[in-house]
Amino acid sequence: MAEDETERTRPRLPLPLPSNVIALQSTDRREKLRIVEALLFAAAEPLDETALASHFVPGEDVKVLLEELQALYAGRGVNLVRVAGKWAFRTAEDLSFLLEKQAVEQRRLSRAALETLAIIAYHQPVTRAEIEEIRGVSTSKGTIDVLLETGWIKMRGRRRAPGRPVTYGTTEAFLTHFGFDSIQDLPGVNELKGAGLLDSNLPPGFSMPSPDDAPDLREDEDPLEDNPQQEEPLGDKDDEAGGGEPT
Amino acid sequence: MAEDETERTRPRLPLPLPSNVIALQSTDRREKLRIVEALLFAAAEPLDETALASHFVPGEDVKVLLEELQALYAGRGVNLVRVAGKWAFRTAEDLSFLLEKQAVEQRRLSRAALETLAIIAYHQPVTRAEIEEIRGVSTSKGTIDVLLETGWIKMRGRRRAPGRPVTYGTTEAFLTHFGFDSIQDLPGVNELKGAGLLDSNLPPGFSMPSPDDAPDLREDEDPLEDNPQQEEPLGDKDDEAGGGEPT
Amino acid sequence: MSDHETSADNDPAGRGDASAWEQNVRLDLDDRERLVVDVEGFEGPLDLLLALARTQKVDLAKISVLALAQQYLDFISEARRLRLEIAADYLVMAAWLAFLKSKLLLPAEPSEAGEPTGAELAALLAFRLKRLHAMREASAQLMNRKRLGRDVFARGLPEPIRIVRKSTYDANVYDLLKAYSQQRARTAVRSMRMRQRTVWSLKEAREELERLLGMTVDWAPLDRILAEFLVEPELRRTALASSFTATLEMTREGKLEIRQTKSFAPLFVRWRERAA
Repeated sequence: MAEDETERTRPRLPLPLPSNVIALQSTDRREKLRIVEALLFAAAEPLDETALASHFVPGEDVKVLLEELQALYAGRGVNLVRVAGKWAFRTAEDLSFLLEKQAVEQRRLSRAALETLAIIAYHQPVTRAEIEEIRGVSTSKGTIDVLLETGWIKMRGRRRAPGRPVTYGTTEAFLTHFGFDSIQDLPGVNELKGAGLLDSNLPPGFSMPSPDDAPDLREDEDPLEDNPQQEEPLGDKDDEAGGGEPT
Repeated sequence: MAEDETERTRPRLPLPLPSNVIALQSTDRREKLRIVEALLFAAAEPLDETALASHFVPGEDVKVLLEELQALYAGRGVNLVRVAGKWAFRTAEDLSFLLEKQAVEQRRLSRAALETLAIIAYHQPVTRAEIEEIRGVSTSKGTIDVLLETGWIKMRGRRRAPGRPVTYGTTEAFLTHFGFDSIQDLPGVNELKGAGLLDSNLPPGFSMPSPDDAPDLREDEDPLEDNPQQEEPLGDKDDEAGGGEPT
Repeated sequence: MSDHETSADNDPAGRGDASAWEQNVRLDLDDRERLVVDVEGFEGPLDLLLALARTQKVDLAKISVLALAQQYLDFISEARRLRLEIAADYLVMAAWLAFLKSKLLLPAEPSEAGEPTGAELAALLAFRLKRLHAMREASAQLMNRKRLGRDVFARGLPEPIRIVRKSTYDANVYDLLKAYSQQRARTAVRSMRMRQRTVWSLKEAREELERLLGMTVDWAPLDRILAEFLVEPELRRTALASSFTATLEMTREGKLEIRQTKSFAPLFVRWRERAA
């Protein structure tokens, strides 16, 4: 597995240089490489070839030196990379996790997010417009983003309807977090009344759906595109909100 | 000539490792070296072995990895060095001529300040009166302030003696700046000690103290007050200067 | 060696380089005027003594304290002759050296207990000079080190540790269900209001009565006529209330006749035009 990673992250060069290359270099060439190495290391910003060349006699092929140095550092913990036409040492991409420190913040879901989550749970698959219709207020993009971040909801597909809005549903993580064995364990009207959460004199005809999180797409759902990011539905709020207006 | 210099600056290891060592390493070992390399390269400050070890499973011999990496970089434009008991990459000493442009303008220290710095380094923990006794002249408050500003010295505590004078010592920044692994590496420290010249009091021939920058207070030191500013000892110059007069 | 020269430049006093420094002093001694002027440059009597000791051109370990004391005293008297101001501590040192000199020259008297002998005092002075000299050398060596940010360099572009903020969200079932219940109840109230449209308006009641009464010819109890609307309790009240009002209105218009045998007895209505 480690093998795979090293191979995968090895920079552009097709083949690693044989390890005895340095030994074969002339002392002079080695000195030049040392100089380029030290200059790039100490520089406070990426250096271009002109800046590096100023430390050598005119005509020195700095580019070749750079490429040799790059090859030397290929597959190492630090790589020599070109950024914006200049050269700099950078931590190897696959090791970037070393430079990250996780700061976990415990946050509470906003009221709007809780409501939206509950509606998605009971009414899934449900579009944003439908959520807004049920809630009676518009739902900000941020609210759904936060819910997606929790991992408790997911985009399921697209409703086969004008605008092809994304449908949302709950995930397995939702069940796990809230301790439900299945989505059918969400309490119904009578249980909510019994728990004192719903007023007992609700208007007649008040109904709650029986939730269903089966992953199969419904008849009126299409699959999400291969690349949902490109046609990110959350951005075009206006289009979707149109569908959610009271009719 | 360049060859000679490289040899001279090659770190402690008795023999350069054969150039095919990397090729023989297991992928696992190579990954470990990459990690140590990346961490040290990225760090703004020297890292100690504990900090590095925190990225490995317990029991990993980080010191061996460091020594291997040090050998790998010996003779290169960038070397792995030990400073202040920690590890850091530094440009090779012989390449300083290249990097003059990078050199940050450093405040010029007066002769009095330089002498005072040396006395603090070699005689620490040392009081201002003792510094004056060695120099045979009173030391202005400004001199010590300038040194405190460099970050190379600090107030350590108070001597358990009449007047409870502040004791001074060097900092980790001192070791880092002057490239010492520990305060015992001060040039000529053993000779000076042998000649009895590190004794701030007289006469020679008694047991000689060594410079000691260990933060733990000595037997004859008390901690500084919580707010040393309030009882700033540098103000009451007259009291202390008395100790510096020729006897 | 080149490093050495560089550092001498950096060291403003130039004391790091022993030979150059000595040269300076010798120059000073050759020209008394300049030496005296240069007294300003000395950092105290010990510094001056060390400078004078250098002129003996011997190892500090073998220095003649007696000769040094004499040199110092000569220097001070020369300065006085030139009416130069001399700081007090230089004079204190001169007095002490004069005392030392006499102690060294005179045969050792049986001294009081604990009082140091001339030789001991001389050794003390020699020690202090050596120690100061050693510290000067040390400071020069220190400044000649390969120093960070001057000779050797750390990574110019350190890569900082990124703090990856990861939020974990907390919500419990109770909060979730409460939020759902409350918002559903809230919107349910709204939809009940919409249902009020099915409440009979006066106009609707009239139309319904006209239709229903059209099918009867004789007196009929109002609640029987409306029977089909009175099953649903929700509708019963509004149907009765609106129909009653409509009945009164239509009676006033002369279209209907109403009859009631006693209070709270069933209300009978009939179509007036038919009766006529």
